[in-house]
Amino acid sequence: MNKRWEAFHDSSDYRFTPYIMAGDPCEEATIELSLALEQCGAHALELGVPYSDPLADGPVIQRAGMRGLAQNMNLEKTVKLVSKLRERGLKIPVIIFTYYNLLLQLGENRFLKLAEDSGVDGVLVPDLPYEESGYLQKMCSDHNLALISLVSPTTREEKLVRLGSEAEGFLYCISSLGVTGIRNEFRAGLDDFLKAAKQNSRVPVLVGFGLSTREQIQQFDGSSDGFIVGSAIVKKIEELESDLLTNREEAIKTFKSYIESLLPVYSR
Amino acid sequence: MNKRWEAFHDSSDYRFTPYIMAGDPCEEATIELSLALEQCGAHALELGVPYSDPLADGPVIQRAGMRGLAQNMNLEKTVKLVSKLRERGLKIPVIIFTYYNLLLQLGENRFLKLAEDSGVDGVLVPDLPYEESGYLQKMCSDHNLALISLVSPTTREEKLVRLGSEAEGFLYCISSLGVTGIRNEFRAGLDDFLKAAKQNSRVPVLVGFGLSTREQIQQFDGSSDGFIVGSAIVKKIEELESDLLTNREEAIKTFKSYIESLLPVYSR
Amino acid sequence: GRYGVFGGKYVPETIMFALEELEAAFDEAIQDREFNELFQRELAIYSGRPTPLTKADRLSESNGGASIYLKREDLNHTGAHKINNAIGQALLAVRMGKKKIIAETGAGQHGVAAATVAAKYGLSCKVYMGKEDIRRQSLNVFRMKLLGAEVIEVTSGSQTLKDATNEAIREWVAAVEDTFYLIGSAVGPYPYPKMVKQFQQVIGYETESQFKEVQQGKLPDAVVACVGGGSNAIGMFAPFIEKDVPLYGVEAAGMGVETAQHAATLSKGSNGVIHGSLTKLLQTSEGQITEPYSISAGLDYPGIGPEHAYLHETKRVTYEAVTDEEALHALKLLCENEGILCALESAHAVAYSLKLAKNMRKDQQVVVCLSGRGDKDVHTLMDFEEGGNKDE
Amino acid sequence: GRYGVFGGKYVPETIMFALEELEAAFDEAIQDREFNELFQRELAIYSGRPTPLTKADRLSESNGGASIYLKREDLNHTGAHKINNAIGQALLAVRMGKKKIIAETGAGQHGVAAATVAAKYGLSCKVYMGKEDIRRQSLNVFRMKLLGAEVIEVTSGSQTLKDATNEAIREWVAAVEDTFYLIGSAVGPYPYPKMVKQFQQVIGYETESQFKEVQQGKLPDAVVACVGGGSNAIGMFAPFIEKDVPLYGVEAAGMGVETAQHAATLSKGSNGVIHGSLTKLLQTSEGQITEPYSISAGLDYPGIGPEHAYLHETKRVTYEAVTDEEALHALKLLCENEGILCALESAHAVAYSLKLAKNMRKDQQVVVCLSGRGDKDVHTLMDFEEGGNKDE
Repeated sequence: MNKRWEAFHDSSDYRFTPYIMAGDPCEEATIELSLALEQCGAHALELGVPYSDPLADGPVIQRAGMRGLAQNMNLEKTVKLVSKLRERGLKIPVIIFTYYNLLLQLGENRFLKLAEDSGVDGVLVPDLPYEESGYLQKMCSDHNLALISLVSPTTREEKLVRLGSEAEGFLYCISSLGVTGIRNEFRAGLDDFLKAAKQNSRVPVLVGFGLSTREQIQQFDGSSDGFIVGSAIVKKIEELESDLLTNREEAIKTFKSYIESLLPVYSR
Repeated sequence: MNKRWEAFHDSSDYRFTPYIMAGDPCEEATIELSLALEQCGAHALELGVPYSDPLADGPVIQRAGMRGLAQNMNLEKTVKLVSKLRERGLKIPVIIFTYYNLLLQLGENRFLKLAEDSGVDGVLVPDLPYEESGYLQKMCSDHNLALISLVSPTTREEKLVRLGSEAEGFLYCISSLGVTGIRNEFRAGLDDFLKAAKQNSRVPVLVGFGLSTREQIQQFDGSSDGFIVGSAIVKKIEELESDLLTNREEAIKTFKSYIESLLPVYSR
Repeated sequence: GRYGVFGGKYVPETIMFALEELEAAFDEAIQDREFNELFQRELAIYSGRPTPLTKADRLSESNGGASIYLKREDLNHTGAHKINNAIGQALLAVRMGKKKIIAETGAGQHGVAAATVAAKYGLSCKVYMGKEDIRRQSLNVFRMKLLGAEVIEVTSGSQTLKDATNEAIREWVAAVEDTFYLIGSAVGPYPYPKMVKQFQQVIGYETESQFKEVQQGKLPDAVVACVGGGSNAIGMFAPFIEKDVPLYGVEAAGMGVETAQHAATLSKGSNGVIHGSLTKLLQTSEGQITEPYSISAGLDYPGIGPEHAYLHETKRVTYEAVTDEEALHALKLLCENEGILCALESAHAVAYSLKLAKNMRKDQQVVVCLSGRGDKDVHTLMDFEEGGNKDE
Repeated sequence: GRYGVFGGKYVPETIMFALEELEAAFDEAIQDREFNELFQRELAIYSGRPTPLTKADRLSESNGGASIYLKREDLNHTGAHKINNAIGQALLAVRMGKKKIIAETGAGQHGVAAATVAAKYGLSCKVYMGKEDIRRQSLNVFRMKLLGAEVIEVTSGSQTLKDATNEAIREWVAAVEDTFYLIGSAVGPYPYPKMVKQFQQVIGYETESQFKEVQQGKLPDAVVACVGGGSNAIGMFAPFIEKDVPLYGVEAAGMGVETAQHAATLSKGSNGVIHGSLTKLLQTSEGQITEPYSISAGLDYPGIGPEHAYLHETKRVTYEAVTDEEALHALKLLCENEGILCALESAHAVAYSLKLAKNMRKDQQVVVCLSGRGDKDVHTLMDFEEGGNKDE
């Protein structure tokens, strides 16, 4: 476990982990958005990799992926982007969010080496469930990377127990069925699920999928150790697209005030 | 056998029997064309009745039928037209050429009575072969009408013998397979067929289907007792349509000279 | 050659010998075990017979009353019962040494069946089709050409099936010496109605034995089939005519039998001659044959097979008429409840069987002949839904 | 869950439990004699099985070499082998108490099959279809709606089959608790490839026994099937894999495997994950899945069933690619010589079997799986003939 994860684990805040898409709308914007997020109090960062077939993602992140693809962003460049983030002073853990096919094509070993060298802290593969992840799990430990596990309200109890006891970095609790995206309501029984996850997890439990307002976020404080916001932030980036390309300073300022409006008051 | 048929039978000419469509292009034209044909030497006249489904006729006579239908010509009116022809002095036998369905709808008995009363001499039903004509045959004799029989090169010999021995008016020999219409060539073996027909017929043998030039007509003199011309004449009437409606005298003149150009020199 | 007063051979003398030759060849062929076995084998390994008898559980339940069984002629090769007859006549043509066939077609279904068997048995094929129908049914025209047939445009009369048939007969008269005329329905001069019945009766005989198998040897309480020319119906009825089974033929009432837009030959027609046969037909009082109308291209024929005229007159079969609207409604119900898109023709039979079943007991059974599949009708259905014209 | 390295369950955690539940229910069902009998009965009385094995006499003769036999999946209800699998999965859904099914579709064939079984078994049905495909296949869209299905327009990605499948999976992830995902080919996460093979192997087993019956107990000298996702091929190959019978899978070479316009996944693809399964697929060096091309809508899939990837790697099956042009030529030959208009997909298998047969002895036999009928392709064929665009 590296220092960045230690700091993440040791924090007593309600941990904020934003998701943004690499290369959306351009590489430099991704760097500045990442730094802005850290300045706004992010405890870790998920960096998505553009993919032609993102079957766990909703329309907002699909569109972000299309923008990233248009920039020729790919897995290798995303990993290398992390070393630039480190050069620019980013201190929080960075998790690469990539579909498995991209990993396979780059080569798992090549990816792991590159990731370790670039200051990546973890990897999250939404279409690589526990049952298929044995090899990658082992290789990640060898390279000081956390393979982030996801659990869902549909995950069976015995599996939840096992995932919790083996989890690295944080345990990603999917708040609702379906793909990523903004939601107005959450399912009944979600609290029980989060409670069970917390009980069984050796790492912080973060809730994600569908959170888009301060009110929604605050409702999970107590039942979880942190939260992930993806689509809401990516949607804001989409709104700011042209400014992020041509008038970046202004855009980053707007972005930061949006992030501040989103976060629970006490987590800043 | 009435007087008109007697004259027809007694003639030593190569007998000319034209076909025209009743009501084409109008009733008065039909009357004047009939009289003109007699003046040109016709020995008998076939008067067609317009029908929606003339399956023994080629395109020329189909079109004439459409024109007749547009004039609301029908079987009953065609028969009554014959009494007008008689009033206007027509002396030659008149044969009503009608599809069987028209007869059925008017009623066979009603038709026969009307035909007899109107000075009709015969009836030809192209879709009523010998095998189906027993009743009509009997009724025709009762009403002094000749039911004209057709024989074809495909008619079996024993049937030819029977048809010839029972024939009334004349025996219609189909020169070629297919529907009515102008032809450039006739089938091989046609002479043998005509010879057989002549040998077996108790009435004059007329050849028809496809004759359109003087040369064609002359070629059958000797092997037959007369000839029928339909499509060629009907086509000429089609050409003269507008004149026949508006400038009839001129049109009839042209028509007569066409007929004269068609006939064998010696038959006039 | 007669069914009561109906039937006969009202054709030009030129083709009389061909009808005699055909009748002799046909009578001889059906006495020949080898020919019959060949025919049955071709039906089985080429067209996929026997077609199943499917119980329409959900449709019956939602309708109430008797259970409805569907005889699945839609599962034949080329999608309808037409192929049974086309195979039979083509085998007969081959047996007679004919190398050329001609056929008439309306919407193109029989044309496709004829072109199909011509390709299979190596015969040349000319299909006569009205200009108007060629325009409306360009897909079927293309299919016939793919199959190697020549499609002859008929510009006479109203340029539809009636005229295409006239033209095919004209061509037959001209080429009768080496040409086999493959008629598509139980119409035309004798022996065609007899022959078509013979080749289609496999529908009825299969149905009888399949029904007896699932119903412990009992016979259906009613048998229903649509009637245009009437080939699927006569084939379906064949084994039941002599038995105590109520039979129903369903004609197309189009916009309603009280309008001029229908094809209800038996309900509204009178005796007359069409295409070589004395039968009932739609005509004016003067005997001009009128153009029928139905949303279903296979039912808008102004005549009907002469045996149906006879079965109607003797009241052995009850003939009813069903409107476009009723047929469309039945088509949708069958689709939604059974997952079967039937031909618009067959939908008329389905519509009437629903009415019939409703007034029967739950332990009774109605068998309907599903004469064909509805893929060919999807354009028509779409246009109808959109309230558009019937032409594309 | 593996075929060598291929297969697996590369899906979000949310649906892992559903795959386990499905596998358990499936394994239990296929051990249950009643379920199997029900499945076989539905295939027989609803879809018309067994489909015949037709000897293509004239085609074989004009081609020379070995005789060609056609397994007639085109005679199934809805016109292709797709219904076998749809019936099987729908019966399983009913057994599992699911009331909703979802399905993906490209040209609409599987969508129609899914909508059909949904109607038949009283299930609600949503079909995911790319916006581009909806535009191109309006007739099939209309048919699905007639059958009571809801057609969901997919506007993501390239708006075709690949994206429709992504979207169906997304919907499944959201509605997994009460929804059965009815996959249309031998692809997707385990147990789908196993399940689809199980429901399609009736093709191969029927073929084996029909062939043995006409050939005195011998096995075919070659068996050929087209491969898109590969369900008809895996079903056809099933009984022969363990026997000494040469097997050939035929992919779509489109404009040629040397161009970018093809769907030859095994010839030109590399290992990767698509729609939940590790297999061969067409992709960039960076792992972006590319859009394949074939004139046949059922073959232009960038992946392939994982068992085919395995059979390819172990060389048990020989996979070859056939171009648009070769397929069209074979389609026409089959039409003209046998009166059978096959699907463009199947035409690829026919094209390769002609090449193969030519180099075999006259006393040898090649069996081809005719996976579907070509009625659906007539528009495409017309446009191709006219040199027009592929879209309308």
